[in-house]
Amino acid sequence: MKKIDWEKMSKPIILVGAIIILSVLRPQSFLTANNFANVLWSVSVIGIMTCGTVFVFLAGGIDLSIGTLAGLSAITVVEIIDKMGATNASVIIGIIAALCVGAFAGMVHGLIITRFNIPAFLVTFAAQSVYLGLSMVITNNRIVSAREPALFTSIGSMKILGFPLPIYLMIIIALISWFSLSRTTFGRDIYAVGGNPEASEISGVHVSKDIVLCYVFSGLTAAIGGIVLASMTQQGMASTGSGYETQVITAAVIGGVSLLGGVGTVPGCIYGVVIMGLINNGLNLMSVPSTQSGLVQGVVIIIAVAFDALQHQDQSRKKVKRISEQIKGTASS
Amino acid sequence: MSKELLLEANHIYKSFSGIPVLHDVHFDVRRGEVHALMGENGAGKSTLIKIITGIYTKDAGQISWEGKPVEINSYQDCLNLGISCIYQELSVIPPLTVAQNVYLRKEPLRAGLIDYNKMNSMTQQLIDLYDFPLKPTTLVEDLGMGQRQLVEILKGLSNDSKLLIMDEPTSSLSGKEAESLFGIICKLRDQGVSIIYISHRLEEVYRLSDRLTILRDGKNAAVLEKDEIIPKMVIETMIGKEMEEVDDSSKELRSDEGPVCLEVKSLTDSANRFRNISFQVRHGEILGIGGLIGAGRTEIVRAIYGVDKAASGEVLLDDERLDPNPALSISKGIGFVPEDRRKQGFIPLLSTVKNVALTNYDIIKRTGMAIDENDELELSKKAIEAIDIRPADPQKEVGTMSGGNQQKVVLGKWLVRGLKLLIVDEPTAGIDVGAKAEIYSILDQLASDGVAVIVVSSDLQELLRVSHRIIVMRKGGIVREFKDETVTQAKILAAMQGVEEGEKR
Amino acid sequence: SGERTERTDSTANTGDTPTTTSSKIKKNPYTEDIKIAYVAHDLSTPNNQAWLEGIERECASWSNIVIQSFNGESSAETQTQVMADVINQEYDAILLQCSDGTALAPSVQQAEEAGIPVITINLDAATVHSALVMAVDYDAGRMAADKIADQIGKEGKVAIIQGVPGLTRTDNLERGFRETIANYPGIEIVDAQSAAFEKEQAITVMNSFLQNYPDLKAVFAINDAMAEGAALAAQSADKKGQIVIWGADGEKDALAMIESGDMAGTIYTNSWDEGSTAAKIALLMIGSEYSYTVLSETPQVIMEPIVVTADNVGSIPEEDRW
Amino acid sequence: MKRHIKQSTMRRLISLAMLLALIALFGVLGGMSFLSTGNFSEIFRNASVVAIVGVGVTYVIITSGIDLSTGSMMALVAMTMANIYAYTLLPIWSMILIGIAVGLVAGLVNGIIVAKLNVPEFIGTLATLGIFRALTYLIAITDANGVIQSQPLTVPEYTVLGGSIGAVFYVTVAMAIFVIAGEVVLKYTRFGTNLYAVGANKKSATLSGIDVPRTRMIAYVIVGFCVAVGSVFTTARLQSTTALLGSGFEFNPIAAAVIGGVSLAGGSGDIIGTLIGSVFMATLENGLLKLHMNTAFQYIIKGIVIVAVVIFDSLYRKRMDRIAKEHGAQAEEGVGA
Ligand SMILES: Nc1ncnc2c1ncn2[C@@H]1O[C@H](COP(=O)(O)OP(=O)(O)OP(=O)(O)O)[C@@H](O)[C@H]1O
Ligand SMILES: Nc1ncnc2c1ncn2[C@@H]1O[C@H](COP(=O)(O)OP(=O)(O)OP(=O)(O)O)[C@@H](O)[C@H]1O
Ligand SMILES: [Mg+2]
Ligand SMILES: [Mg+2]
Repeated sequence: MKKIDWEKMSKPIILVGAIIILSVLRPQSFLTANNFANVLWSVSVIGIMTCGTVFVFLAGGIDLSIGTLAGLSAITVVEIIDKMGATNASVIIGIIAALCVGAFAGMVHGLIITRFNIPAFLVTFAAQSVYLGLSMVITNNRIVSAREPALFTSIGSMKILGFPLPIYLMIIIALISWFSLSRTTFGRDIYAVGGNPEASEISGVHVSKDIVLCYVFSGLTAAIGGIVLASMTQQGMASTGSGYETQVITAAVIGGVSLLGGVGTVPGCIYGVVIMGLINNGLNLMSVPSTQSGLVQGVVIIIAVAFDALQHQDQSRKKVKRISEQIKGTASS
Repeated sequence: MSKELLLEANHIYKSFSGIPVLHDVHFDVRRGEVHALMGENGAGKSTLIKIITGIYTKDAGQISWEGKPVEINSYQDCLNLGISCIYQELSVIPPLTVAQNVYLRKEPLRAGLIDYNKMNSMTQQLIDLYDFPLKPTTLVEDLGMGQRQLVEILKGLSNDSKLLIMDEPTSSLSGKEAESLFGIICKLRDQGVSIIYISHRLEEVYRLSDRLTILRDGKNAAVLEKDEIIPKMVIETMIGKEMEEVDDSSKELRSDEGPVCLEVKSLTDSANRFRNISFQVRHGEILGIGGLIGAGRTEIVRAIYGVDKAASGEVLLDDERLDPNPALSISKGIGFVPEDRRKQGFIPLLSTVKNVALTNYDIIKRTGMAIDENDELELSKKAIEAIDIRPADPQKEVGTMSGGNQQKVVLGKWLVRGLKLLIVDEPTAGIDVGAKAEIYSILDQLASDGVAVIVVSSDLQELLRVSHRIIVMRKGGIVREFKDETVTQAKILAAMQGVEEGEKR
Repeated sequence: SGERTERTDSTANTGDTPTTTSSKIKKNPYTEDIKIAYVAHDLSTPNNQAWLEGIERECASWSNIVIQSFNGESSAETQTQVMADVINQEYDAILLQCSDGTALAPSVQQAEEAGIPVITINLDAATVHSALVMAVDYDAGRMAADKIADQIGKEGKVAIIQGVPGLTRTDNLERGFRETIANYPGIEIVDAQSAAFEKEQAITVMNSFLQNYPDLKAVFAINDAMAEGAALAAQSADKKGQIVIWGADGEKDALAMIESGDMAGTIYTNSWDEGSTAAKIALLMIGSEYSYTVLSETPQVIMEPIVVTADNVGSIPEEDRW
Repeated sequence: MKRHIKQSTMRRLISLAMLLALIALFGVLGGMSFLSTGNFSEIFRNASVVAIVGVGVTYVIITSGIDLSTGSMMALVAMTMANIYAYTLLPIWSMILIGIAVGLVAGLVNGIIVAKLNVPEFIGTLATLGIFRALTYLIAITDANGVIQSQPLTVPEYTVLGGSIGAVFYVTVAMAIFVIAGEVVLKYTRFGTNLYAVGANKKSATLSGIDVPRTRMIAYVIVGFCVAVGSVFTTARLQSTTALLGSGFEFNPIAAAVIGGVSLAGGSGDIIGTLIGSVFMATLENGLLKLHMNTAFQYIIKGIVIVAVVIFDSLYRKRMDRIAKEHGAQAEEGVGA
């Protein structure tokens, strides 16, 4: 008989538990396909960005710039559509330009961090300010709208099989991240770098190069997130994307990613993202006053994470007890 | 000698994630004795010590101190009773100074504030007393492994305890410091202090111990009084098989033969830790590098492998000039086992599979971009088999393995690929006799397969046992080369201390 | 627990006030070099920017006038620090949109005492100062409520999308709305959730409204960005035009959405006008003799809000859409 | 100790030199409006609350933790005091004491969540950021319609704390006291040494007999105390409080500490560094206000200056390290054998 690995089960248990609780509390509105689509849709941008930024976390870094970088990318694409006219060609050029902005910014972060050995926190914190400023300059603090063409607006809202496109984008990016992290040498190197950079270097890992690539990927997904955001809201403005960095870190940490590096998985991140979506959805469906949502959110997060942490301790403790009792049993007999 | 029991541990059980590590272990210590605790890597010695010192909680069993049952829940409880411990994995704090480390939690205070002058001078006194090459105000992060171990020893000694536990205190020490430690141990014993001594260096154990407990697979295997200690029997009880005795007081060295593999030409360090170093290693040859702590051996091999950049000089591999960096070195067939395995050797959170795979991705099968996980697993099984890593579970996180087995993982990952040159720095620090013998025969085997091997070691016996040729370093330069002659430990020691060259301290 | 009455509340001469009360120096604002500070609540929002543009337009013809804008980053603490700096630099007038009328009061008073006239925009500071130019929030809420009631036939479920709770201006809007809706017994306010002024969050909030209240009749969003978000959500749930969605501010995207039938209405204020009005008053104050000391209360200039629906949206000319 | 004092003083001097360079730059660009006494006292005043809270935050960061809840905690403390002020007749000093007690309790809550429940610091304090803010809303003073009101705190005995003696504001005096006391505790008490040990390596700290959870908890409680004091001075300056007080504040002390050389990985840094970081940020922000440029450019320049300064710092430090190592190696030779 195969034994159940309780340590691995704690996350699914919390997830299923949350779904059951919400279904009981709000049977009509929660348990519908439409609502699930909404939950996933509302966290899809966070999900996309988390799946990219998790590379940075795993390598032991942090990226605070993704929020305003997403904003800058959103503005890039809508500005190009605005200036070049609402044609499909300008959408494609805009998207490519936005992706370049994201990747280039990520590369700059990575190079500064590794070349000069500067804390990632500071570099990306400063970059956050730079991108906000750039966005303000480009837009002159105005909203740039892009309500056309359909090719652009459908990115954020087109439905396939009842689910909006951003959900599929999130899934695709999650699969790419999952594959590269768990099955390629690059991914393995990232875990090693985050777990022990010095030993990795000695083991022949190109630590600096890998770290730069992580930031590039993070910047790239920030840009994708920004494009999706722009399409969802059919506009871009300087404050687009602000605050996303905190949500992304929260989702990742709920999903078991350690900010010290080396620990975490993509499925974990998706779990974190979904849990955040469920909490918000639950708060909305139960009409919790907005002033009190922080309280509920905070308490639920602490309980979920602490349960996860204690689960690990508890399980090993219980197992130990069981086995030592067995041992004692055999010893006395 | 008084037979009064100071510490008694009975029926101790402990398991980690379901795997029993200690099983009904009994252990006691008398007042004023040196009690050696022996056993293979992973036998459970360190675990027993951590239970006694309150770091781990036992699953079952009792501990009594001076005849009374006690519950020890933290190291602080233990200090309060009068027990202190020198841990195998060292408990030094890198960003603090030597003095701060030694007096951590017992800093001398003046008007409630730490009196640094007093603390430093107290530390200096201790250092002078034991003649250790340390300064109170150096940051521990600037020290090499050997010096860190000395700091850990000072930290334990400064407690004035009734029972002092030493878990492999000499694993990174060279002869001189180890000797002065032995002096201290004898002095303490004479003062009535009890000592639990754990070491894989057998001659130390035979020399020092009044009594000896052997653990095997987490169970008591034997308790021997001083007059019952017979080396051959001890080893057999420990590892459960026979070992041939080797006489290693002297050795006949080889003369040069075979083509040159590595040539180092006037290598000089940017921070002046070594200067103008030139030597050669031939295919099929094992070159030993000896020297005192801080002689600069580690720095040289790091520079050859390419972890650090040398300021000037050349490194040639098979007559090809290298501008070494680790990735390049690996691809050229160089392997490297670093001195500080915890920090530099492996990724603690990853399993044996992934640690072994890290340096071997070039030889693991792929489908498209995806790593073939079966091939990866096979490779790690090969490594486990090649060097007998225990437990033989390829998925176990290396960070939770016993010290000796961690070292085997670090070495094992090089044994599964073809090498031209293997550099090992303190290869057997913390490794049990059985495994040591295995490692020596692995090195011999590599050499006879034509691999060039460089062994840096502070253990003279080891140096004599494995080397075909020996160079001795002192203060960043090569002072002596032994080849084609009969050397003894005494000769090497003399060279290390600079006596032979007529150099006076 | 009784209100504390014994304690004399006095804003006078405390922490922030320097001991010297400089007498007002009269300048000719159209000939002498003057500099005017615009301290915004959050410059990255469209109406703060529109105010700035209005101010700049008003002064554009005079090269002697320098306009400097400062971003309050939505924080009363930051605005207080900026105010201290602006006062130190002896600006000639300050145009201020308070993040918080009470918290900025000491700074406003300090500026006035230093002879710098302060013209607040949209939210009063809790101390007497030169002038307040405002769009009536409370009344705007009332107007929206009446119009929505009309449009849904005076009965049905209504929900509110709130801004960041605790910001006085938007709370006033909500208060006006709720008080008026209370007059219609057939209308029930079923829910109120914050989307923090963000369009994208409003989509999520609106989705959950649609999920929870399938028979929802109308949504009142406290600003246009959120109303636009709600409209997008309704659109993608195939309920375009079926739910009466209202916003407030009157920015150009919202007007366009009213034209396209996505939104039902908004309360329009001409923010450019509001900015230039404030600038006009500032120039007036700089050139005038009298100081705040003669005032018993702050003079107010009220920008009349215009209720915009599909019927009259065409009457707002392109050049007045900010 | 000599070498290391020298090395660390050298680093200190570098950061100070950069601060002075920044001041000189702004002095040239901004002229007397920047270089006046009044402006400097203003800069210090703006840096003060950040530095006061920074003392606690630095402790927490040294233990390799982080505290993201300081902004909300500040609001909670202020709103508690506002309630006492509005609904009771308790004297001002007891109102402040209760505020401080609330800060201590809030800090303790963080400590328990992080050190006892083993919730990662980042997520634990992010959760309490939401919780403290929600509690603030809960106790916020509202009008009859339930609309949240900002609450004046205008009694002179209280608002005097927002004032100054001469050019030095009281809050700056408080900052000086906190920084000095904080540095002394860090460098000259066992608790301070324990903080470094915990941050450098929790396992080694445990093996050295340090009660790691307790040390971490105390660090968080100290943050609570610092925040409460910061809250008093902030509200005394604003002469009121709102439910939104301190939104976004939490990043300021962290950024100041990191700019001042405190490593987020734990085990290094000190209070003087955080002080320099706070003053640096305040100077930068203040100076940028005087350059008469578009707000957008201020953001860009702010970011670029921060990166430029840390790059310079890093390059210079590398050089100094190498020089020190060379000297060190030569000095060691005498001890070697
Ligand atoms: N924290 C831990 N988690 C899981 N397993 C552990 C842990 N610590 C030790 N073990 C396991 O317990 C066993 C005994 O380890 P221990 O460190 O006591 O051995 P040891 O006798 O000290 O060996 P060595 O001579 O190599 O130091 C090993 O198999 C090891 O893998
Ligand atoms: N990380 C480090 N930072 C600064 N100095 C170091 C460092 N590691 C070693 N040193 C110094 O460099 C010198 C040479 O050390 P090295 O480790 O090469 O000597 P070794 O002969 O290998 O001795 P051992 O390894 O036994 O300590 C010593 O003086 C040591 O203090
Ligand atoms: Mg051990
Ligand atoms: Mg060495």
